Amino acid sequence: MTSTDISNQPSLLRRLISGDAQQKLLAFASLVLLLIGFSIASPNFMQVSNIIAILQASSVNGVLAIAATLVIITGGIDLSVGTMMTFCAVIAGVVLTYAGLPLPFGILAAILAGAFCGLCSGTLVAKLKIPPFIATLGMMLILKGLSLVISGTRPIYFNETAGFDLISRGSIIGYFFPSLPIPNGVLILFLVAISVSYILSRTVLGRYCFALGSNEESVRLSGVNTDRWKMAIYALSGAIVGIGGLLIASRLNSAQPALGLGYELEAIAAVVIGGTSLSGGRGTILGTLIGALIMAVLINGLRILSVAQEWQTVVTGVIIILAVYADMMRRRKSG
Amino acid sequence: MTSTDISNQPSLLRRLISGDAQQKLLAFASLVLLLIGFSIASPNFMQVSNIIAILQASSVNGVLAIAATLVIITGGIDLSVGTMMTFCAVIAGVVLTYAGLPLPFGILAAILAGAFCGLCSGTLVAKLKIPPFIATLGMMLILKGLSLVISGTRPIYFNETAGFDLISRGSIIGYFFPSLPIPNGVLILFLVAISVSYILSRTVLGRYCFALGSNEESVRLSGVNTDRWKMAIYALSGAIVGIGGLLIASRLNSAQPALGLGYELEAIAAVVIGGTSLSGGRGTILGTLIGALIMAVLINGLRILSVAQEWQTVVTGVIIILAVYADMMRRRKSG
Amino acid sequence: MSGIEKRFPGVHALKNVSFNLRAGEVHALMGENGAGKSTLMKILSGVYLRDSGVVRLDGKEVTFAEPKKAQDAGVGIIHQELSLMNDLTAAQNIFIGREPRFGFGRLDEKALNRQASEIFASMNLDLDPRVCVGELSIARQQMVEIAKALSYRSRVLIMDEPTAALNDTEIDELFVIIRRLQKENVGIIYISHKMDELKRISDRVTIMRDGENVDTVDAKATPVSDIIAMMVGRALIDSDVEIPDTSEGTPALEVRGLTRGREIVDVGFTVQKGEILGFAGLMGAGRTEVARAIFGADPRDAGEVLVHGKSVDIQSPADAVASGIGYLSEDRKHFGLAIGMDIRANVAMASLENYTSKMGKLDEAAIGLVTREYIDKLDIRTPSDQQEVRLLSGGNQQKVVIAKWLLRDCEILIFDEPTRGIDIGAKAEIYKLLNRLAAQGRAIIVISSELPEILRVSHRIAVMSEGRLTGILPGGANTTQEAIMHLATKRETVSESLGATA
Amino acid sequence: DDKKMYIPLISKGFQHQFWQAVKSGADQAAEEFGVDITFEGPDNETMVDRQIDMLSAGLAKKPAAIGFAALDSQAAIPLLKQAKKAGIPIVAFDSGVESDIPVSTATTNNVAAAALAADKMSELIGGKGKVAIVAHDQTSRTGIDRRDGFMNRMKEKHPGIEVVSVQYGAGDQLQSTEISKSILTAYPDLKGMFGTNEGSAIGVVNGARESARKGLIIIGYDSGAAQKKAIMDGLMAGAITQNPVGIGYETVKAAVMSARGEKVELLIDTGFYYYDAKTINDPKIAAVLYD
Ligand SMILES: Nc1ncnc2c1ncn2[C@@H]1O[C@H](COP(=O)(O)OP(=O)(O)OP(=O)(O)O)[C@@H](O)[C@H]1O
Ligand SMILES: Nc1ncnc2c1ncn2[C@@H]1O[C@H](COP(=O)(O)OP(=O)(O)OP(=O)(O)O)[C@@H](O)[C@H]1O
Ligand SMILES: [Mg+2]
Ligand SMILES: [Mg+2]
Repeated sequence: MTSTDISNQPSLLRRLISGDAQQKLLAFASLVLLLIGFSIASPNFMQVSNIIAILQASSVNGVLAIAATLVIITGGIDLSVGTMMTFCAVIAGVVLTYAGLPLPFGILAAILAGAFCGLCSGTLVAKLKIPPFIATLGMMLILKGLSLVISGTRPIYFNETAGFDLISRGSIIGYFFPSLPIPNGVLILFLVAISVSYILSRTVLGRYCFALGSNEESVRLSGVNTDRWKMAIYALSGAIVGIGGLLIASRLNSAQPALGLGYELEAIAAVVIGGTSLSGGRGTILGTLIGALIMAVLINGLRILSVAQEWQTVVTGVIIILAVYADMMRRRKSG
Repeated sequence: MTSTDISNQPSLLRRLISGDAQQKLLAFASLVLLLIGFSIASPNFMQVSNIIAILQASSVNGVLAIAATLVIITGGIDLSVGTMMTFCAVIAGVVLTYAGLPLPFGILAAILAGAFCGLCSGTLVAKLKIPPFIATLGMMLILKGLSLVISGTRPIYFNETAGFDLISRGSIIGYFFPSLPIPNGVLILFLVAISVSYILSRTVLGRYCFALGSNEESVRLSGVNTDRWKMAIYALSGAIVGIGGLLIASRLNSAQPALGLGYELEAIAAVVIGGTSLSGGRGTILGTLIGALIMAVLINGLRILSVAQEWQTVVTGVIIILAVYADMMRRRKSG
Repeated sequence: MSGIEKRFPGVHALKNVSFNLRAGEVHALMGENGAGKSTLMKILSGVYLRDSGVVRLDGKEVTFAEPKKAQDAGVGIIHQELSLMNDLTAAQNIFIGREPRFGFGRLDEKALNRQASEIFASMNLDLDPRVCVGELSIARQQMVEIAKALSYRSRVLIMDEPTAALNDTEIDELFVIIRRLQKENVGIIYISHKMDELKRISDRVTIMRDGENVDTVDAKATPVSDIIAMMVGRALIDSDVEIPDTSEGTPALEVRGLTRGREIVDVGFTVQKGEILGFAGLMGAGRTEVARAIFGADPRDAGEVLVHGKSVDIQSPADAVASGIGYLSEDRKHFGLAIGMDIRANVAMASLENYTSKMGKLDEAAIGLVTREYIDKLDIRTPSDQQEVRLLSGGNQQKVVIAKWLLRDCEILIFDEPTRGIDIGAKAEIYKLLNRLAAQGRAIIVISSELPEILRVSHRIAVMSEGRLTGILPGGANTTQEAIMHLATKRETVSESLGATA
Repeated sequence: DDKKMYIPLISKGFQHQFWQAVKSGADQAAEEFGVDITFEGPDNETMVDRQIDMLSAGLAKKPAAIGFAALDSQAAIPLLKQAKKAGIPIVAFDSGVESDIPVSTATTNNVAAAALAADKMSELIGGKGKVAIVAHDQTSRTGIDRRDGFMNRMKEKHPGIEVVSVQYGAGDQLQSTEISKSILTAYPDLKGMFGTNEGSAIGVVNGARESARKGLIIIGYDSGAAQKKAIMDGLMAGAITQNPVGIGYETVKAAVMSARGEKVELLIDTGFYYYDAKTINDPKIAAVLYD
């Protein structure tokens, strides 16, 4: 490193403090701030059972937000996560309840269905060059309609499949540590987060994810088959949505074909609150996770305080803006 | 043009054919295609009364889409148009029904309320540098909540204000040409479209709108007060949303405080189908208008054909993708 | 300006720099890549705030908090990196913020286009003011940028590498404009890495190195070699081309009948193993288009590409790279770099499969290692291999792109304006590198708008004009600039035989 | 007259099981009377203008009669007048239209039904304590009627009971689940909860189960497989059921009759029942429950 001279040393130190580590620390700080605020405001807030409830409430949105993060880092956007989740749940229902196959098939089917839907969106975006907003808007409508068609506009119950509801509601952790009854849904959220985090930071797929969002044309001109990678990323994102579909189906012990619309905005909001840029090229899963938790804490806290629902909405809007503003300020300061 | 010599002539000719004129002609063509298709499929489609119903159905979405177009051209996005529309309608209700002021005050109040909300979003985006997605998502929630708060979670009826329902439902054109009972709502849509078109192509505001979306930093480096202009554009967009609020209130003869969520995606879809790029810098009002009409025709046509509702959703998704794909193909061919 | 200090995170960009400019003088600012030239000028023009130091204009101390303030005070700048609004027309770009108006904010588009036309005419530039800037070639965009700066009628005009993208003809035009401004008593700060321009245009030269100023000397009286020595800190010895004997060689790349619309008309040529084929031509001659068409970046109407005698079907850059062809684009910001990512990621971008395990895991350690190797080899000035590329100076960014393709190690390499914005010392290094690559048996195409460069590196020289190949000349001392210019301005098709022998 | 009579039903919703049950009743009648029907409704009960668009598309098809469940009765009046002028009879269903245009209205008295739920709640929790409502909508007619019917009855007849929280989950099961859990956290001494439609009721059951709250008295509304199972399993004390199939059937029947120029009753009260584990298999009740 001949070109690194003495003047760089403070910068290395500063990078350590002001870099990613600090960023996440601070996003985390605004989450902690919320937690402290609500704890003071209501004695009922800081109970183990309520914290677990918050974690569980964030599990579906968190998984969807992680899926959306992948697509957003490539510079795209995914409006279909909500109805795709429903579609995957319905597919699981068809496989398990209608066809009566055993549990693993249902799990596989949901994840594959998601991957396939993601691949479709990815093909529309990469091959047909349809803007991601439109491609996923179209997919959102198509999947909404197909969920209704396939399910016969009826919820599909999983009463026949023993153990299906344990996917989200059971607690492996609680089995081993009875004082910590963290539901599997939350465990799955964290496992998904860790895996995707690893993929993003350590694998080729992750590298291309960032590179595509940063400057797709330069990646293409580097001889990379950008279309194929983009499709792969969308498919991976879809598979994660499939996991989200399993989580919600397990929690409701049924596939509700009408559900899902509006979940996409919530997922994207979590992503952006977590510091991922909608213009692509930047983002972290840890941020997204914190974003999803901030939203879950906020809504739970306001409900526990029995704030009138119309005011809950107003306060949520204000706090989302404030959270992102705080993040902006900090980043501008740290360069 | 002293500097234009022979070498540019082919390019000029190409511009004329492959440029804006052709683009709009072709987007229009896919609208006409839909019209012809539905006319053949059902004799009930091509009735004057149904065409007017389509126009009227597109009037609110059209106005919202025009408002969204302005923001999108600057490179932003506006998720708040739907609930902002409702908020403006509620404000009109408060002024007219609760305060009992005469009609012009209500109209003014709705438009000013919209402009003010737009200014708020604009300030968040321009001054506090909050990403438009988050700023307008926050505004969407805040305005949704405030609409419920201000109205007391009840619809406000305009029964006391004579003539309020004529804003959208009356027909000035029909008064002069009884065979052409085009409702005022449609007239207003077209007037708004023409005015905004003029503003975009002929005024400084429009110029900066495109310039900001094209390269904001370079506009700023050229010594333009980009913040102020951006705020002005958001405010104008808000004022147009205010007009949308009047239209829907007049059409329903009431301000429905819970309405509005989900309208933003439809408006943005119309904008994108109309060929405006979500990355900013490009876009036309004529395109947006055609986009809104395509969506209205599509939904109306499918209903007239008595397509089952779940399939309507699927077909709408497919056709949105196809319409944008056709547009892409054409553009890629023509340059 | 005196005692100017500026620090960025990790970089002490300016250390106690002083600089003065007289009215009506052309003052050249020279220095290696990353010496701090652009940074100094950005401070003068209000883009950056200085950490300390004094700026005086007409003896009065000034601080420009924003570009607008500097403009109002009469300081104009042409930035090194293009900063135009691609969706707006040329005229709209030039007058952004100062549009002629009718009142009520209505624009007078006619006046706008007329005034832009006048400026273009005064620059002897043939350009329709109504063309969208995004559709123009990079050279023309640069001309628009210059027109924009001229339109401000500044008293101090900063030109940060205005000729990096320009061809000799445009450079001549620019110099005419500079002379005229000089007569109008405008002070001009001129940054360039082209040494010949220094002598032609400047009155005094200030040399910077590593964020400090070395000296200010008289341009005419000081030998170029002295200036280079001051810049680089040592003397540079440049050698002539040695043309290897490739008559026996095997053709590595053969292109036949390449055609696309009016941009490329029936272009055919051959590059041997171990040969450097230079491509000369005027701006817009279609050299870049040819390279992109071969590389699969753009579709083509007709034509065949043969690699090592075998016809290959190249539909995309991925195919081209798989066939052993690499292409370094002339527009690094748009096509060469992911500027938001770090140096490592960019250097490895074309070669990731070599650093990936079967499971798709990246070998970060190995990537870091080779990146640091190239940082050393190409002398890229950066605090670390994980610095974001957008924070590097222009020239160092260019070196990152070069490193990317060197790492990829293609048999056939197309370099489009490889030394754009690169300082003289590094240029010499790159020439050596090209020679070394050729000696290793690679086939190399170098597209350059600098005739001296073409003459310096090429074993043979292909010349293009208006999308056609108008001739192929031998390299070395036998060919003159005049011979190339003759072919570059030729308008009819080259004969079949010429194409065949090529 | 070889062409079948065509009757569009413009409903308040489409995807929810309640509306699907209405649709099945309508389909049944359509088959019986040999008419064509379509059944359409907006995504949620706030989309008043979407419903107006549906109504106007329905009118364009020149139907014999129209069935209409108004989200906001005033908003639709101009179109209803247009229908009247064209001689197309309108049959209102689910909730009334404040106008004399509809020739008939087939509806449930939601206020009375919710009041019955309040009485049952009071009975089950012993006349005093805290209860909460998870409602499906804050502004729609049915949402308001059921909430107010329940609350007003408590105020009037059961002064010992305090309604401590009303929150709205849009009929979305997941959202209603989260809401219920929050309410249970906020009021550890809560005795009972009322869910005002199927999705809300299931949400309350889910929430209570996930919070592991035993002994909470839950009263639901409408039916559906999950709700029936919750009642059978003892998770839910009981629920109010309307007669959605009957609503759909009566609507089409009245529409057909008035299109033929026959006289129809102005108000068809399709009735409601309270059912619990004991009465769920009662044939009279089983007939109006849907899966
Ligand atoms: N915004 C920034 N943040 C961090 N470092 C920067 C920034 N801008 C410039 N630098 C660093 O400051 C140094 C001086 O850069 P500058 O652009 O002034 O060089 P230059 O002399 O213009 O070089 P070139 O000839 O390559 O254009 C470089 O090391 C560069 O990496
Ligand atoms: N007069 C012109 N008007 C508009 N566009 C032009 C003109 N001249 C050239 N162009 C554009 O530039 C393209 C050719 O430029 P290209 O960059 O390929 O040439 P080049 O020989 O590489 O020159 P450069 O030195 O600019 O790199 C043309 O196909 C055309 O699109
Ligand atoms: Mg520079
Ligand atoms: Mg070129």
